[in-house]
Amino acid sequence: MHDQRFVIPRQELNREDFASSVPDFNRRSEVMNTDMGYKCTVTNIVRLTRQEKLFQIRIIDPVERALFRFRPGQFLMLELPGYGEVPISISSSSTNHEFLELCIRKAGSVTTALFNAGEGARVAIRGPFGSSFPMDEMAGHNVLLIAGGLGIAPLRAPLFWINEHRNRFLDVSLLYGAKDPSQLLFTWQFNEWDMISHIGLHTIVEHGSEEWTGKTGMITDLFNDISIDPATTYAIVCGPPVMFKFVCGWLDGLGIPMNRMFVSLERRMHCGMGKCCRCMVGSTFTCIDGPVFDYWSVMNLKEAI
Amino acid sequence: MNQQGLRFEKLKIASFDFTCCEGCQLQLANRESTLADFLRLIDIRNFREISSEQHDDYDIALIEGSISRSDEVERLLAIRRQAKVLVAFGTCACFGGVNSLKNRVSGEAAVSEVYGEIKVETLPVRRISEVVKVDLSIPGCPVAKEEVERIIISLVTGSLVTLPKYPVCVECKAALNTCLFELGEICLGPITRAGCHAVCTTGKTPCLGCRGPAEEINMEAFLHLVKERGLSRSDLQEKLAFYNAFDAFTP
Amino acid sequence: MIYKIISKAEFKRFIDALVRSNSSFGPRMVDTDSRGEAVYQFQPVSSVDEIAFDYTRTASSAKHFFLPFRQELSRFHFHDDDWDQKVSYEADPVVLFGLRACDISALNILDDVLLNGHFPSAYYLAKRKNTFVIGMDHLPLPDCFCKSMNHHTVPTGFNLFCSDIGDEYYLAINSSKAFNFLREFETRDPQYDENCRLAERRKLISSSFRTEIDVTGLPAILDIEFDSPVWKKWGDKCLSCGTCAMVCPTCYCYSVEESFESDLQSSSRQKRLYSCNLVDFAAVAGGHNFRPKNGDRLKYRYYHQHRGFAENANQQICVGCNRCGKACLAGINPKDVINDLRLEKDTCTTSVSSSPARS
Amino acid sequence: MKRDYTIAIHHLTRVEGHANITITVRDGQLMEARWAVVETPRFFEVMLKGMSAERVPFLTSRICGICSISHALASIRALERAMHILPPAVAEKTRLLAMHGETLQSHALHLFFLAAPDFAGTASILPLMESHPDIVRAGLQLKELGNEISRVTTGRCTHPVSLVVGGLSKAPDKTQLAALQKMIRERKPLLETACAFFRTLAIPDFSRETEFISLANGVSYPSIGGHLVSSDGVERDENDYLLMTNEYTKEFSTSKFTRLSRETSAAGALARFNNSSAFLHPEALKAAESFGLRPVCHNPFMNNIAQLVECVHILEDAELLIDSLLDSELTAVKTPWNPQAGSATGAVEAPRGILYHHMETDSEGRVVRADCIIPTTQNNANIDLDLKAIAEWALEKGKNDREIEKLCEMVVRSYDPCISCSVH
Ligand SMILES: Cc1cc2nc3c(=O)[nH]c(=O)nc-3n(C[C@H](O)[C@H](O)[C@H](O)COP(=O)(O)OP(=O)(O)OC[C@H]3O[C@@H](n4cnc5c(N)ncnc54)[C@H](O)[C@@H]3O)c2cc1C
Ligand code: SF4
Ligand code: SF4
Ligand code: SF4
Repeated sequence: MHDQRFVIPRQELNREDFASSVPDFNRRSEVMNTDMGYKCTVTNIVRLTRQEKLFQIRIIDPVERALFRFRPGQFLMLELPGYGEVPISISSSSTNHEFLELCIRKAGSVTTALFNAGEGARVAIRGPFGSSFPMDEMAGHNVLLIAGGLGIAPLRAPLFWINEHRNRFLDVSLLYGAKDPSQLLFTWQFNEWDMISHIGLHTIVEHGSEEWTGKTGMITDLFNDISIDPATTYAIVCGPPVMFKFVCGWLDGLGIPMNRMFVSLERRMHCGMGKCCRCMVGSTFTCIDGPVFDYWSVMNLKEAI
Repeated sequence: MNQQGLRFEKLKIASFDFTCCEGCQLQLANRESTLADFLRLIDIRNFREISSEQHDDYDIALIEGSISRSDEVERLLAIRRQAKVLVAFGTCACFGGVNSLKNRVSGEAAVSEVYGEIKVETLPVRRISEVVKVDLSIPGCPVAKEEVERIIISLVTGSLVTLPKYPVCVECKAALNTCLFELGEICLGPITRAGCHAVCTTGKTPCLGCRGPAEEINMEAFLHLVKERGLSRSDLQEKLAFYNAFDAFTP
Repeated sequence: MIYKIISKAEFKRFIDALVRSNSSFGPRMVDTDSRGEAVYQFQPVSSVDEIAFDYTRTASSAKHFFLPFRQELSRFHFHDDDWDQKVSYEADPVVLFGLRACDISALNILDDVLLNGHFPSAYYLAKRKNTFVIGMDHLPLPDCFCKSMNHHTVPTGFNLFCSDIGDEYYLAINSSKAFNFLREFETRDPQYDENCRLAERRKLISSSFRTEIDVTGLPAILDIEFDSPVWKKWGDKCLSCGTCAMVCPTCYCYSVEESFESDLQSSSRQKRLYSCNLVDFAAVAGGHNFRPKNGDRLKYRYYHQHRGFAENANQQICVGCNRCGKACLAGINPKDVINDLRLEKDTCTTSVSSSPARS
Repeated sequence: MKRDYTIAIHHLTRVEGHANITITVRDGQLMEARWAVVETPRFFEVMLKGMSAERVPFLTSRICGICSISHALASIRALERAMHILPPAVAEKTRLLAMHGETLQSHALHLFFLAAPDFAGTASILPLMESHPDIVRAGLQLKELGNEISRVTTGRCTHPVSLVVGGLSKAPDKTQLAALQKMIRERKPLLETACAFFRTLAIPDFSRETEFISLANGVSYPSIGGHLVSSDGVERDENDYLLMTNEYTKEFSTSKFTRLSRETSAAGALARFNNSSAFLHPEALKAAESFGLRPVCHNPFMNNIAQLVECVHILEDAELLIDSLLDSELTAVKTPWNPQAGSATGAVEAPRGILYHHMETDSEGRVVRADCIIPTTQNNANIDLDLKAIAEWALEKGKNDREIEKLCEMVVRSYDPCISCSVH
């Protein structure tokens, strides 16, 4: 007794349904970038260490490429079709609209597959997602960047920014620690910047090697090498969770206000949009409220560090 | 096979059965709709049940069944020497399975019960990992072909092989089943690893734990709940012992 | 909103016509539990006779009609050294009959979370737009506490809502589709008498609640009680089985999995409803688990339900149906956990700032 | 041509379980032909002791990965008879349908995966996928259909979940049943393809007289329960299974042997056909006729054809069974029961022949004593003698050692032996 009069018609979605969505997200053919990534080609791969590679990727579609903008500190969801998706910080300059660089550590399923992929492979990106470092607010101040291990990856974008706008900042130093010399990333570039733009680079490794002439010890051992004026300094700290506690505690002790220290957190993520809830820290989403937080917010977040 | 600049090699696979019903091997021939594709992923080097061709240059050995005779121990050791990846395939291989129920009596008693005077060799039933190192476990009585397929694809494409860490209840609820505890029965779903699509509870029979314990189970809370609901202790014990998968947790 | 009165017999004819002409779901009895109580679920129905009009509460919510337990988000097709991605937001029209006020509230909450933020979910919207929701009021069960959550009535979020006023239903019509369908049936405008009966019915419902939870200031209490021993106490009982989240009308956390098809010619990205109680919810690569203990995870679910997160403007998202409490084998339920927390809070405030005893 | 040789086949391939064949020829004369089962015994009778009746079918189904439904149903039938439980009629029908599914699946597996390569001269089905894609597809789709029948009726194709003492734990879903019926109708023509293919194969013209044992019920083709009958005219009650089997052990084999009126006897599709062909569906009889298969046939190779004929019967019968289930109320599918002491036999026609489970329960419904006699056990002695006979027959025909080896393997496979099952 199927009666045509009572059949509910199918309703398609249309653009107006998403009037509230932010303009960052450009819809192609009625499908959102949040669901369908921009297709990219892996244009170059540089092996940095045994575990890390730098992937240069380029958005294929020129319109999408032109639309894609990000701020230092943001991340994207990188998809290797067939394998899955992982959140990765953007490590290249935010003023570079030609390609993106991602520094990726082989950590598990998707990243291992990425490691096996070669130049020319096609990946997809969704995003950019998340909060960023307040570069404009920092302008006119000293900036102290502190990175441990892979923590350098999210710091490279703000470093590019600073380098490109060097005269807007006062003293800039980078303290960078790694397990051993072979694991230091991007040192060639920082040395360059050190010489050209006077970004003070201080490196340290936990275990030296025969060729290593630099310092050995923990990142905290570098603190004596620099002088800090707490009144005019902003700090960015990135590294393994244990590092936050020591470093931020020390900066706090020096009198740097907590809302001038920034950290970048990592959690498990499946959406990047505050929907899957995997990245919750206390009652905050790492993906939309973070990954960049000022230390004051993190201090108040249970479970954060 | 080529994809995205990634080269996939066929897996050189061999399948061997020990003390068991061979039901797990048989699953390899199930899911007929994707069977042709599945067979393209693997190069069967040795699989007595379906092929007369036998070679000894396999990389992956699927071991079905538990170990209960000395000739089996030797066969298994030889396989271990050859295999790059040794897979405990099915509940008997992973935990001993129903065969372990025999261990309740001595070997001699068992033999005389079934064979009378005739001498037949039998050892206490052991799981594969008690004899050789196991690289990968695929539990299930029988194994779920869908899961096996997914794992084989992962091995071919080089993705990580994982089993669900959570218990059967998750899948059972997704099937909208009425919880068997509500029907007055003891179900091992809350402590058993998911991945079977809650096939037993969907058929309204209690989970007997063929897939073994889920990750970090709360056995104490489980025992408490069985007691709280006044359910039979001997029933609980019979269920926990059924596949020998909870021996590490049994009080 | 347009209000109409319809006789029960005529209403059944209307539902029958609707149900027969569309893919439809409604409450059906699926089992009788060991206490002799009927167990209901939303199941496919093909005629009005199959619907249990007098049902109490379905064991599982209607959430999965909008957020399936497993859903394909997109599919990749490989060819040569390239691929194409396909995303589709299609949903088939469905009639969903018999939702309770709190169930519809839950949908409104999901709308808030999934449609109003920066990243609206088109998958959800497609389902929501294509689902014809018919609500039905009912007298609360002994363990319902939706009144405490203020979700025992619902002003919006449905196509049609019917209140039982004796021999007739008082209909609230909230969509032109529903209005047009009803044109074919005998209805009339409510009179004074029927309005009174509706008011009485509401009063009756409102006064029938036997479970109450004091949720005033709960978000703040939860923030303060982050390290409370209450979490360990209940966490020790928790089986980390995820049942509570699966049956809950508002739990929406998920996981994404991707896998190749056997022919390696395509792959599928799928979303699966997950639960924050599951052991690896917050585990990251390398094995670190940000919430290693049962109590940490249980707490998180209570935070989400009773404190709310930014996506939902820090509002509570629990609607008070107590499905989770009913389904939990370990006997963990919102009422007991929250009361425990309050107690904890009370004892601690009295010890911190005990006011002088009055004489 | 070699006149002195020994054929020693260690762990015969394309059969379920482990067994060896030894043929010794001296001066062109057969000295010895032996069928030795070397499967590891599992001692199910021991495992069953003390198990609650409720759990028994879940244990017995694990005796065999191919015919788990038969094992579950044999033990259920034994327990139901021992404790005087009458399952509802709809449950009985569903069980019968489940048996059909299993038999179809098992026959298709045997015919296409295990036996066909012999006739086609390949080592496995894999080369056939290239050379005979249509046949392989037909085989796979029939096997899938068998599995699907089992899944819809019992919840899973291997190791059923909803077959329980008293009936079914859950009724099959009518929507799924209807879909299943559609699938059966669509796939029925595949059997014609299969028959056409098997008609092209050369079946050795060998026979050896033997006694065929099967179940019979006087009204339909046998499946679950009935009388025990033999082609030599023996007839016994189900509970008197021991008189039918007369199990004995042999030093060289972990599987036992049986005998009845003669030295050996046979069970299986050919036995059922020989004893009950009158009850086959006309379509099935037509198929039999097209192969010249008529009772009583003593060519063991024709067991393959009898299986094919049974497949035709099964699909016709399954369609009717589903019709009747769709017309029935599927709500009460389990009779409530109380445990009691008792003992009885449950016999069913498993794909490979008659299967007996005998169970003795105590007042709590726990198994006190169990005995399971498997079809392959009943065929062992027959296989042993067939090996001798065919080796002699082949020597007479002047076949060489390679040919003899192949014929010996083929004759064993024709029985579709299920060895791990027989050494349970
Ligand atoms: C905001 C953010 C920025 C990041 N930036 C970088 C970067 O620039 N370079 C880099 O190498 N790594 C970065 N990571 C970590 C990186 O996402 C994980 O190493 C990666 O997800 C591991 O995935 P896998 O599939 O290889 O591992 P598996 O263990 O197989 O992980 C499976 C899934 O779990 C989740 N997951 C597991 N571990 C993590 C983790 N540590 N963080 C988040 N999700 C996880 C992911 O969803 C992943 O797909 C970042 C993480 C976040 C949250
Ligand atoms: S029936 Fe078993 S698996 Fe399902 S919810 Fe209940 S306890 Fe969990
Ligand atoms: S948390 Fe529990 S009571 Fe609240 S809405 Fe979810 S299931 Fe209902
Ligand atoms: S609270 Fe209850 S239902 Fe939820 S995960 Fe814990 S035991 Fe399971």
